[in-house]
Amino acid sequence: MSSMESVLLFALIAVPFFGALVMVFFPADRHSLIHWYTRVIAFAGLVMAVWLFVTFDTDGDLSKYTVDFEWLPALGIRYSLGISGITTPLVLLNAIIFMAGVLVSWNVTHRPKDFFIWLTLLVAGVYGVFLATDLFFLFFFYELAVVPMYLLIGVWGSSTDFTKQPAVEIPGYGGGGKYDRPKEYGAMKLMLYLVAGSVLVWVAILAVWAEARSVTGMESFSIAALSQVEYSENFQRIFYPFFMVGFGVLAGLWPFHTWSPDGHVAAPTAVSMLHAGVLMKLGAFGILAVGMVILPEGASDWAPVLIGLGTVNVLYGAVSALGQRDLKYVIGYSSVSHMGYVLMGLGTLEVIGLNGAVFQMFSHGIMTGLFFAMVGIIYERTHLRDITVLEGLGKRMGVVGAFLAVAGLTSLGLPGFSSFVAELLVFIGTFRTYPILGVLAVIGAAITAVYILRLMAKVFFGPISDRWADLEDAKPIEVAVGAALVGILLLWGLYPFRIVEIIDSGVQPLLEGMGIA
Amino acid sequence: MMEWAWLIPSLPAIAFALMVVLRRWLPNWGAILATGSMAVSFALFFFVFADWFGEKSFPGDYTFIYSIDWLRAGDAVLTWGMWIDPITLTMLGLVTAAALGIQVYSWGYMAHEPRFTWFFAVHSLFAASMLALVMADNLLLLYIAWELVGICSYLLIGFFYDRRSAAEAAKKAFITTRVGDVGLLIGILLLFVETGTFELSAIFAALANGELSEGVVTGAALLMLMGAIGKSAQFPFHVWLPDAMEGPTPVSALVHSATMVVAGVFLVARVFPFFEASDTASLVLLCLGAVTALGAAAMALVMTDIKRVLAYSTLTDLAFMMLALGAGSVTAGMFHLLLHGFAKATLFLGAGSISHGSEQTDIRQMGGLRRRMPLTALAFGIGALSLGGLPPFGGFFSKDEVTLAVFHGQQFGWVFFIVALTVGFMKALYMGRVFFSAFLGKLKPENEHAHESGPSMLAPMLVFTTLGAVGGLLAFGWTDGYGGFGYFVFAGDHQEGFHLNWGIAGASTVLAVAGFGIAWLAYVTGSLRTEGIIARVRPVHTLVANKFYVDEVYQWTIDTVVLTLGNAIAWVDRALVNDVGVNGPGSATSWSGSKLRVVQSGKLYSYALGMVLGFLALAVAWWVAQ
Amino acid sequence: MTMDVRFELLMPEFLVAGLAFLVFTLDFFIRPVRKDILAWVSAAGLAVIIAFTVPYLLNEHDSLFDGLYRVDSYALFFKVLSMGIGIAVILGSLHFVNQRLTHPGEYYAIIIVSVLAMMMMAASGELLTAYLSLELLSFCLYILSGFALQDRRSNEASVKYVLLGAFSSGLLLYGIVLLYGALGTTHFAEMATALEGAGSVEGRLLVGLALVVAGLGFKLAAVPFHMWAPDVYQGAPMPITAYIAVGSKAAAFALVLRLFYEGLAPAYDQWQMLIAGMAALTMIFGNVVAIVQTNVKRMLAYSSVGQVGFLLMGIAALSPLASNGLMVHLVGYSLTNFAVFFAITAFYNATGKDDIPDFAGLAGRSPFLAAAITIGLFSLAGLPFLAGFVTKFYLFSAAAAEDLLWLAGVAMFASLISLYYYLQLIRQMYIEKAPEDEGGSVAVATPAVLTAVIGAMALGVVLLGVYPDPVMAAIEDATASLLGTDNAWITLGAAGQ
Amino acid sequence: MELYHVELLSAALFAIGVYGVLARRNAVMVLMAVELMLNAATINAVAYAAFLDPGRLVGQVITVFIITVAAAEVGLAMAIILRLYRVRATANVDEADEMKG
Repeated sequence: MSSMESVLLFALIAVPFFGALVMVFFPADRHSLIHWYTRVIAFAGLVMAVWLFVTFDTDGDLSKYTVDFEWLPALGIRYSLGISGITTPLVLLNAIIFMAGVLVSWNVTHRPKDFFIWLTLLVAGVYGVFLATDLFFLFFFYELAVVPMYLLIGVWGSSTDFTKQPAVEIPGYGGGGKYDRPKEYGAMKLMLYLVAGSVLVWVAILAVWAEARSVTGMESFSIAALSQVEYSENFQRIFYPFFMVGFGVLAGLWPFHTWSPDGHVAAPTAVSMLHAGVLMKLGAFGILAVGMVILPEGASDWAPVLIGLGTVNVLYGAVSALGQRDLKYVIGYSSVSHMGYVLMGLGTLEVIGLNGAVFQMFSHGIMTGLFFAMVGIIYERTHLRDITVLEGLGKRMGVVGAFLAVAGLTSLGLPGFSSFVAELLVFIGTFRTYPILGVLAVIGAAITAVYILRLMAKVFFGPISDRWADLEDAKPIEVAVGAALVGILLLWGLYPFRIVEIIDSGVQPLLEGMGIA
Repeated sequence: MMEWAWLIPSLPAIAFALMVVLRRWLPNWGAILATGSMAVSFALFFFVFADWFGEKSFPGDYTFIYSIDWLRAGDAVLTWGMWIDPITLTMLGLVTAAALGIQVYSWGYMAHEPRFTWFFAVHSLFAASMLALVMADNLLLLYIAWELVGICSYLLIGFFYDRRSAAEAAKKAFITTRVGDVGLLIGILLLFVETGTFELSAIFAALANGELSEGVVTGAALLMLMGAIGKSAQFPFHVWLPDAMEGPTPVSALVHSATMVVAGVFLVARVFPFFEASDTASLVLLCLGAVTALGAAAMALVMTDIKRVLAYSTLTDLAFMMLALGAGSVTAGMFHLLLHGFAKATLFLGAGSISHGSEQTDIRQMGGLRRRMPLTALAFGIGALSLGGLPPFGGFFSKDEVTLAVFHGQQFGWVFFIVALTVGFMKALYMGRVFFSAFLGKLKPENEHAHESGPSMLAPMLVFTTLGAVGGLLAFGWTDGYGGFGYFVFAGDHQEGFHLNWGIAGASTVLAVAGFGIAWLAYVTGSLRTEGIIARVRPVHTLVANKFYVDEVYQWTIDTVVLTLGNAIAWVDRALVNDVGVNGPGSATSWSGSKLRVVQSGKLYSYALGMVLGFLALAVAWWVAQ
Repeated sequence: MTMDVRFELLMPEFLVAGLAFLVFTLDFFIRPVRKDILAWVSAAGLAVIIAFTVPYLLNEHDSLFDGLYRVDSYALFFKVLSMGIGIAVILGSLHFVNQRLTHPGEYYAIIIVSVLAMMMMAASGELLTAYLSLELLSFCLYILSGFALQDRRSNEASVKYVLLGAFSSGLLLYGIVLLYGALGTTHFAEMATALEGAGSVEGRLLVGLALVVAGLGFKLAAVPFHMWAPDVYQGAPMPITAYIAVGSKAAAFALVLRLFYEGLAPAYDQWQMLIAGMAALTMIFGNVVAIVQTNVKRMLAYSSVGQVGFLLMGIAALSPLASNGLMVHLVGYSLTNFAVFFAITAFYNATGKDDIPDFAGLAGRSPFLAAAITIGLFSLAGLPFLAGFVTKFYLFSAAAAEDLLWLAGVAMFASLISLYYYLQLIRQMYIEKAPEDEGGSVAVATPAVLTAVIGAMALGVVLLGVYPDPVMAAIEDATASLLGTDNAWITLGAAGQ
Repeated sequence: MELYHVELLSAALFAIGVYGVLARRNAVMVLMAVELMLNAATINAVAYAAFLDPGRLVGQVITVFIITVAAAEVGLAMAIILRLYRVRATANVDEADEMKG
């Protein structure tokens, strides 16, 4: 806690956490106060994250960024935080999405106090996972980030019901299914699924801890310390999958992905943004920064499986997105598909691939945030998400359409936007290790183009019906959010040098630590 | 000067950015901004050109390369840079000129569009990316620009987005080319994995040193060819181009005839060493060219919408260029590319002028328009004759170059030679058909009100007409240091001057004349009854008129295969993965709960019994344990 | 045998007993309307005794009557815990008693007596003493569970409880006697030595141990000896339900922990798997059956059966860490259950309802109660910033450290299941709308005292969750005194070190 | 007379008691069965004291305590059973099964 930097790390978690606690004592009916208060919290986080990112020194030592207290000596648990080239961009991502999410939530009028308390707690948890360097607290914050989801979705979410209105069949727009998904279902499934994943993680953590304890007699949950221990090949082979699948669940790893579309669809806009944008990254981050770091041999043994499943994610998610009727489901499945690229990048265990994976986490976070923000606006205006019904909105909602188009083009890997660079790096990594899967991944990107353009052509192009006569385009605040996110996508798309430099400075030592590269 | 060449694409890009950001505040100034930046770029081109000539020795080749780091990750260093060689310069000239002219034209043509500024914005972005594409010094940057022109074309085709047909056409165009791009990207990545770089120079060096295996070379060439035929709408990816005519005519003129669609040809020319090195690749190239040329020419003969006829003629000419490249002559290919660019721009602007002046797009509704719009008629006529390959117009020379190249081609030269001649004849025929039926004959009453277009539209049209007409002169060496197109643009070391093979030239001229003659008889004098001919070859005609049913096949594939698959997977995800795999365990748990609770009967003795059994179980287990 | 007994060390017990009699007698002199005074006296008295005991017995290590009765930090820890539990129950039941019960004097006094019994269970170092104090506790609870005289269910509960209790005490006693026969002693320490000599466990001893486990299993409500628990929990007056769920369990574990760690440690490899299996069975059964419950008390009954499964891991693992884990989880469990039960009691006092659907829209009607219940349930499910997270993590780590990772895994999935039914209740409170009819939407009034108790418990849950260190210090001290410096078997038994 | 004779006796007694608890419906009968179990224990205790460690009085002490506790238990249980009878007009424990599942 000596240096200014470590104070910053501490504050990154403390500000939202205690901010949320303070909010408990606010009068529940002072809506504008609550909104502004949350915005201030989010902005503070944003400022700190940006400062961390800008002042990040790629070849300086990171020891000045450390918080370290003894917390529970009996088990060797310490409250210790730190950053790396990998976490810094993700922290920034979290800050950005939180800010954006709070801003687009201007229309939350149903019990806003509770809503923002839970949301802010969630964000504190996410910061915690990225910053914690002690497995106990990483797990601790991981759970904290998951728990508020249930109420956020259950109370403020929205259900999908296609059992009533039949699909308006339009040639070339099949759009299937008469199904309904109550929000409670989505919330419960998401909660149980993620906690189930965390159980696997927990098992693995305890196994590693106990093994290290019996091998070296050391009682510590510090990732760094645990990664020094020599675990037997067999042990690694057994327990790495626990990390891989446990964290993978949150990363939407096929076939443990189904919570994600349901959850995202049911969730209110800001929560979808945070969840698809940041929380799913926690999973991938966990696989990388915990699983691979602590059990490198296990990681390399299981890498083919991981990259294979990642490929399945890409194709399966993209193809399922083709068959969706609900605007949000399309995007939900697209994030399943895009997380596939992240998992593939991780699976390459190769420097460029890992760079790509981390960069993809960042840019997919921004992109999907933009997506959900815009879809949220559409839903808020039209109270519809049924692709077969929506048509020609571009006439009325040009700006929203433009932003959605940008998000779409980003997701289909259009050069100029950051996802292209990220996916390119993943492709390179994959081509170097498993060329065939690389080919499949590229094909997946093409399928993405199909469903994205289908969506755009149907929802925004074409003649507009009279029922949308008085639709209102994006409000200034929404335009600001959209523009900011687009700006970021463009910035890193056109000049990725700096951010990739930072990521690389985190990835290379990690690989060296694993004894690869 | 050359190190400043990056300004050429940058200026329009900046113009685009400004227009998008400030579109509210600059209603029509946007157009001025766009055209202004284009003009500057056009001017810059000449400086660069001159500078380049200063560096070049004669005879010989010279390439200027300049690049900066763009991204470093691990061992990979990706760069952005410029590559200025004759091919680049040719394209730069064509693109800047065409873009500038057509923007001026659009001032008049698009004047009444509500989204005037947006049009010019996208137009500038297109120009920028197209210029970047031709200047790229590495495959990655080339791919980036490649995708950007694609998206611009998407936006421009979908300019009238509230027309369902336009929306569909735009989607079709993008997705079709995207399929090709998959190949291109895979090819590029393949080369990266093999050579560790995207730099053209390094890759060519590796190729020259034989570091690349036979398979890799052929594979890379074919994959990149896939991208090329996607963008240049060659069979089997040709379906999108005719639909792309949904866009505003200036767009068709610039994007879908003069510049973007030739990007494929340009790509092949750019990576020509690969096609030189692989006979398989060049044979495939030849075959595709031949098939496309014949098929497209046939369709051009039966189409009635003027823009569609022109679209199919574009396909034919692109196929022509491909033939030339396949036969191993970059010179011929690029020369035809250049002259076709001018001629086709003329024709499209003419067509635009027609529909602008007389709201007619179907050639059967036209006729005698020369009385109302003489200048348009003149321009269109010269364009048609030039493209039909009648001397002394430019098209003749380029067509002759191509035919000659094909004749000398290494593989099955004579087969493709015959194809080339046939296609040459058909070109003349449909060009004649369009021109005669549109401008000659007697004026229809409904076209009485038709009027000539304004100067801003005529001026560029006439400029292109002139260029197309006299462009043939470029073939000859006038100044020392130039020595003809063959000494300017060439592949490897076979640079040669222009020489006419009188036999071939004569033959193709005769065919061209024949073509125009037949067209005259059919559409002016009417002494040749087309209905009769059609009636005789009815099935063939229907087949061709329905575009060989290729679209239907694709549509069917998309509707039944792709979407069905999508719905199927979506269903599987719901019903199996979700309802069984996910909900299953949950419901199983609560089911077992509901079964287990029965144990709790509420009766005292059953509880006691439970305890006794528990005790026995413990004791037995214990006893067994030891 | 030396007989210089330091009776003064029994001062706390004497004081508690005295307090019980004081309340009995005061009851005669207080007008029915002022009976609250009794509660205050009892609570205050216990508080004073705590304040007296802690400094008085700190660092006292002695075993009275030749090891029958222990005075050490372990006992001290549980004495304080028991008295604390007593205070909580007394204050928590204040309004319930006023509204729904008669004879408050006896009620409070009996609670105090049971507290005394709990203190003795933690201290006894010999089977018969343990048995007696256990019976004393049981008697009190039999009476208390039937205290709602006019309530059929309360009566049914007490009948089942007393009869099954007697039955189980029969089993336990027979077991004790068999042990005595097999080992020739009933002192824990001597049993250990004898066991060490015995090597393998022959019939008499085996049956004896099985019976003892069965008898104590009844008190712990471990499957399959748990069956009384749901009915008694549901039938008994609500504060008593809380008391049984927390108090008797804590005391029973205090006894079991000492018995197994001091007396049975040498036979570790014999019973570890049995206890582990019982633990697994208990946590699975309890949580699975809890899913289908519709009555809150019954659901919590099953959930606490599940919790017993977790606690048994602490016995099975048999290591210093494990005993720490068990105790800290016990503390967290007590705080949490009190928070939940008293919140439900408040709801019941106001509405007279205790079925899960009745809680619909509680968040609107009483944010405080809803929040308290949520905190409690989340803590029981082991979610972060709450006691449950830390204590479970500790306990499971201990198990993992002793090659019982599989058991820890089972426990984690069990708590995953528990999360499901806890969320059902939370869903009712936060997501569902309050019923329109019979004034379902009126606010639920909570008396100040109850609010204070609930608040204190919830606060404790959070504090233990974020800063367990002080409690851990006391617990580690207790463990140290339990294992002693020369307890070789634990270190022998503890695998992997 | 050997020790195992006595043990058999008490075991039999204990078994009978258990059987009684399981088989009897009347609360009082159940209670008596429990008493049998306790007595079985006492017999054992005395026997062990006599046979195994004559020197010490543990067995006898246990016996005395058991008798006392048993008495108390009976008293308490009877009281509660009385309540049962008051509330439901029956001493049949099987009819007290409102709560189950």
